[in-house]
Amino acid sequence: MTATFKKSVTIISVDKLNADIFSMWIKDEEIVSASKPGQFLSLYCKSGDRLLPRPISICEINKKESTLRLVYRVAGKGTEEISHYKATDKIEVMGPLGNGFTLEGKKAILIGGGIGIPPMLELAKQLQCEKTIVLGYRDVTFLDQEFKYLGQVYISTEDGSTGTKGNVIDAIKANGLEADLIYACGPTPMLRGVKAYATEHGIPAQLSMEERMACGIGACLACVCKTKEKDHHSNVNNKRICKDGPVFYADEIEL
Amino acid sequence: MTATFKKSVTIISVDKLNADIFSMWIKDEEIVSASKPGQFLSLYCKSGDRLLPRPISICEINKKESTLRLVYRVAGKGTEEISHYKATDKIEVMGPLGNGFTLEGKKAILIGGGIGIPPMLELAKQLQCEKTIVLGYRDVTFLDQEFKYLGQVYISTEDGSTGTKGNVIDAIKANGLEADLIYACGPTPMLRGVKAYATEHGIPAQLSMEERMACGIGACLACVCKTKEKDHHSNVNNKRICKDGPVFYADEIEL
Amino acid sequence: MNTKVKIAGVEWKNPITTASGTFGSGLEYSEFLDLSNLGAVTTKGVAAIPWEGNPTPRIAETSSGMLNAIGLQNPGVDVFLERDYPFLKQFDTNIIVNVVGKTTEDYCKVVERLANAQVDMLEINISCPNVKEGGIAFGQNCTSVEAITKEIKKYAKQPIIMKLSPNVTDITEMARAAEAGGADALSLINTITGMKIDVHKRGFVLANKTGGLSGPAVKPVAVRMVYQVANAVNIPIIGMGGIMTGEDALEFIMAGATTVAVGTANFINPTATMDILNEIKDYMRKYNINDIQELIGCVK
Amino acid sequence: MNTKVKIAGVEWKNPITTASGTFGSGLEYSEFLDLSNLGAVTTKGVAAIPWEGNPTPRIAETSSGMLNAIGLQNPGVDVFLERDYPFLKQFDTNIIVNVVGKTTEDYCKVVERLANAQVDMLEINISCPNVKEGGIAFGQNCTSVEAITKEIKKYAKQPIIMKLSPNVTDITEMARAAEAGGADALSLINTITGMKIDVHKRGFVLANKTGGLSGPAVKPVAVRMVYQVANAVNIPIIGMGGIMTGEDALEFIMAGATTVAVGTANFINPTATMDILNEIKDYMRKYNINDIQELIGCVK
Ligand SMILES: Cc1cc2nc3c(=O)[nH]c(=O)nc-3n(C[C@H](O)[C@H](O)[C@H](O)COP(=O)(O)OP(=O)(O)OC[C@H]3O[C@@H](n4cnc5c(N)ncnc54)[C@H](O)[C@@H]3O)c2cc1C
Ligand SMILES: Cc1cc2nc3c(=O)[nH]c(=O)nc-3n(C[C@H](O)[C@H](O)[C@H](O)COP(=O)(O)OP(=O)(O)OC[C@H]3O[C@@H](n4cnc5c(N)ncnc54)[C@H](O)[C@@H]3O)c2cc1C
Ligand SMILES: Cc1cc2nc3c(=O)[nH]c(=O)nc-3n(C[C@H](O)[C@H](O)[C@H](O)COP(=O)(O)O)c2cc1C
Ligand SMILES: Cc1cc2nc3c(=O)[nH]c(=O)nc-3n(C[C@H](O)[C@H](O)[C@H](O)COP(=O)(O)O)c2cc1C
Ligand code: FES
Ligand code: FES
Repeated sequence: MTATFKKSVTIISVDKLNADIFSMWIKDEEIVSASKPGQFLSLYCKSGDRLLPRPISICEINKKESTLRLVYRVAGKGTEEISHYKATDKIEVMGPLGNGFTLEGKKAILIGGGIGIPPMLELAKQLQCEKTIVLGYRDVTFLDQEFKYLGQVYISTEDGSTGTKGNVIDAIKANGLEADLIYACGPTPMLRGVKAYATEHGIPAQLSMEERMACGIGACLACVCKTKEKDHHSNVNNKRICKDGPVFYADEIEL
Repeated sequence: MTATFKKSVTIISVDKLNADIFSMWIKDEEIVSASKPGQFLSLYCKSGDRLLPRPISICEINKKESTLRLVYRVAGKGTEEISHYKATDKIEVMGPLGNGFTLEGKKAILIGGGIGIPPMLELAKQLQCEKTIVLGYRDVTFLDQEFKYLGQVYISTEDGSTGTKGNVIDAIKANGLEADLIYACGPTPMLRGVKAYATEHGIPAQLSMEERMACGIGACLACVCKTKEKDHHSNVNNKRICKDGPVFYADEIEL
Repeated sequence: MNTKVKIAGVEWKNPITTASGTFGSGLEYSEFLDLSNLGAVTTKGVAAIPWEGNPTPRIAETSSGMLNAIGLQNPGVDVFLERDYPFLKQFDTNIIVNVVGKTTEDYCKVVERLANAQVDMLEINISCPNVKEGGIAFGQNCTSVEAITKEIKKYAKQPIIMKLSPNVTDITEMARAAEAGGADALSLINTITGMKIDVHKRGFVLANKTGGLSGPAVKPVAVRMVYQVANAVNIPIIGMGGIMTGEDALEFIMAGATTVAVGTANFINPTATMDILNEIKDYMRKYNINDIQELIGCVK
Repeated sequence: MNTKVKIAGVEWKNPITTASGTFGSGLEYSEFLDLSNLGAVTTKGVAAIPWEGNPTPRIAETSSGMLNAIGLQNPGVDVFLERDYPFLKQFDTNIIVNVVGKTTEDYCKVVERLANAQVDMLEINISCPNVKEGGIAFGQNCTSVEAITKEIKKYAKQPIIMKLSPNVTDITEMARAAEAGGADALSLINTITGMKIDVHKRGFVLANKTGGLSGPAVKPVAVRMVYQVANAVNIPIIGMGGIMTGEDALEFIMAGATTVAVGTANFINPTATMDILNEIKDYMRKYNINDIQELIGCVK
């Protein structure tokens, strides 16, 4: 059992990466020392009308400095509020939450799509095997420069402005990439594509899933996904993304 | 008809006067140039769960600098929130609201009780007649030093720590104060006492009243007080404190 | 881009009106906006004779909402016709008079007095939770909803909008009863009965003990009821309850409301109605909607 | 200072329990607090057989509230007895099992299975708005409330708490029906049915279309209902709906609740129950209240 903390932490910096993507570093020894790639934090808003947490993946962990990076897109009012925070402000968070990625494989492809890209950064840093990184964007890229030192980076954009025109699978095919393991995080249609690709090639894939959350710790059953087998906890074909995930093997879940 | 503005204004400073009393200066040319003593502003909270305005009296007006002072007590969550604001922050306000005091009389007593003291400061500054100032506190005093240059100041405290032990009427009696007009703002029991005193002595009194408000401009009928005569607007014995007041002659209203 | 809608035979230039009781008769808000830019102005409840309303405190703040127990203070229909009606006639907008009473006869008296005025629609408030007699008592029972609607229709020269109470087990039953009684349109929701206790004073915050809950807190309940009713009757709906933004208004329209009313939001922002209208237009522009009609009831 | 209370013959060390469905069976929250410090743990709804629940999205955020349509996913009473019950027995607290079913027989089956377990109270959920059959269907009609209560009482060895739905015209009628059927206590309120529309996707946010509204948004409605019911029946009440702070809990207690349940607040603050308990104790200290009993129903 990993320790989970609910507390107010200090913001070290907030930077705008592009029109609607922000990068925030926070500092907290307890949370940082318990964190691993693929886990996430629940962020709480200050505006009293917004009760529920905003789950945001851990993008980078700096154990030495006890700092942790979150990269988030302004998707609605909560992330909009959080984008206005400044260094030295406090933010209420809970975490680390979820299981995180299992570090395994000899030759891995790391696939990030859109706002699913941030968690791949810490994974790429910690994963000690041969790795190829595939990043999918709609148009404008972000974080891609930071992956450069961690492996060979391939990019796909929907509008073709950078890299392969199309999606991440198009980029994999176009570049003839091969692997014995896939790690992926991104929108559901992308994960569906990755699962199909992995099944077709007989490669195991770890997929990081998304769903609306309330408790973030497995109690409320808001965030379930369908599983192939009856789940031990639920006794039905449902797993909790916040607690049993967010990372699942592709063959465990229905997509 | 005075102009009323609803806008976001800049905070110049927030200072703590004592344990729970704060003084805030804001800057806005339009609002300041329209403001007079006895009027108030509606302050809006940033926390999205607190919808209603917090009415706060105008304590000082600096037309030259286009600045305006509000002195407020932390009474609940809204004023607590506002007490944390800092210089350069913005605050959403509406005003100036209400009728304000009518400047008249030759020899006036200005009576402020507790958090009813702030509006008496600008009144004392603008009122060009002979004036005596009576300030009533529970225990710790505030703003009293600032009245010193504007008239003779008498203080009452409930615990007797400063001035006359008792209430403002006790102070008036103890010091044998006389006047041809009374201006007063404070809690309802105090206003009731002032009204009784004024009636007994046949002196007109302008009383500034308080009630919970929603619209602040006379539309919702939340903030009424009972009147002796049928009111022209309501066609019943009710006047709106936000629009027809907050200042009433003592003999107009039932207390 | 068309924002015109027709509701119960009356054309509005846009789907925005004011929720009764939150806008007076428009006078105070006319300092902040041109009333001619509203689809309609809905007045505070008007009774046959002046009403004093409830003692104060009449309002309390709650999380994302407020309770009110104004108790329908109003100057009576005569003062309304002498003073407020001529004021409103100056503007190029529809006038909807909200009608209140303690007995069916009371309602009918007001409706009769307004029959020859150039008032465009009448909204019958059978759902006020803050008065002892009348109000909600009529609105929580199918039989009485149908009966009072029928009776009022006998006197009314204008289209009749029955304003429904959310304090019921099944809002569709009340809606069907109003339709059966001959209602031309429905307004929903009025406020939900609530209470706030001051734990320090150990007493009720409101002098009336209970009050009506309004504001964003009630929006999910209001949208649900509008959706249910839109799928249960064939008369049009004015949707309301917590509308603060254009997106909020669109939720009601997509759920099936033909027009919407803005209430509590006026207190927070006196130009809320205009801001909401502009946000709706922005939305239509963004998604290439030429006619707002396309959005009415589009979510099934 | 005494915070002990007795409700339906069961002594609680303090008046705080968890609202069903917001605390699982306590396992996840036991990382954050010692369950022995709660007056009682109320479990997620337990059915005779495992339930899958509704498709996702199951929740939506609303102003100062949330909608949920979990649909009573649960592993069934057998797994409950094998796994969750022994876990809960480790703690020095009361266990309240929330019971759900699609038919009266379903409810009775669960109640019968639990009769010999050391479960302290049973809370019968006849008010879930998020399932097609059972749930709320039983809770919106006096006759069926009384009938199901009577039937369940035949099988129950523990005190029976009937959990009432706020989606009714008159909550006191339902309360009286439950009392007439033999209920030992009442829980109120369950969630209020609501809806949220995503105007950009032009669809419902919840897969189930409607969901149950909980959180501070509903507190004024919940306090009002607790007050009304406390003045209508002679059985004790567990009050809930939007309790986030000690003062919120005290509103319910002063309105007439003997104990209170904390729901949505757990999601925002996993130690909410303990913080609320401490705030109640602070209040009692500040105002020199020696026994919490003095506060129950003290506002009339
Ligand atoms: C495990 C996990 C990890 C995530 N990691 C990241 C990340 O690293 N960077 C990033 O930008 N985004 C991430 N997301 C998505 C992010 O949580 C949402 O974009 C965010 O919650 C939207 O909040 P909002 O207030 O801006 O939007 P609003 O629409 O105002 O939110 C309303 C409610 O819906 C919830 N919600 C809305 N969209 C989503 C969504 N896509 N997933 C889950 N809940 C949602 C919100 O949390 C909130 O409760 C992650 C989601 C999950 C589940
Ligand atoms: C015309 C007028 C002038 C005022 N001038 C001042 C002033 O100069 N300095 C000052 O400290 N206070 C003043 N007050 C009182 C001040 O408005 C309240 O103390 C304040 O609104 C409390 O807000 P809160 O959020 O802290 O309390 P909460 O209890 O959280 O407020 C809840 C709601 O009740 C309302 N409310 C609570 N107490 C009062 C009250 N006494 N009067 C009116 N509404 C209330 C709030 O506005 C809010 O809508 C004035 C009130 C009025 C009507
Ligand atoms: C202060 C106040 C006064 C109200 N007075 C009336 C009224 O006179 N007649 C009526 O039918 N509804 C009245 N209502 C109800 C509103 O018209 C509206 O139905 C309700 O407030 C929900 O909308 P909102 O959340 O946008 O305010 C009043 C509401 C408030 C807040
Ligand atoms: C996610 C969620 C799940 C719930 N599940 C149940 C349930 O299984 N049985 C039940 O009786 N009530 C259930 N409820 C209702 C709560 O127990 C409670 O009555 C309601 O949420 C009001 O309290 P609150 O505002 O403190 O959350 C659930 C509520 C939520 C938010
Ligand atoms: S968010 Fe509650 S179980 Fe996942
Ligand atoms: S606050 Fe609306 S009339 Fe005074």
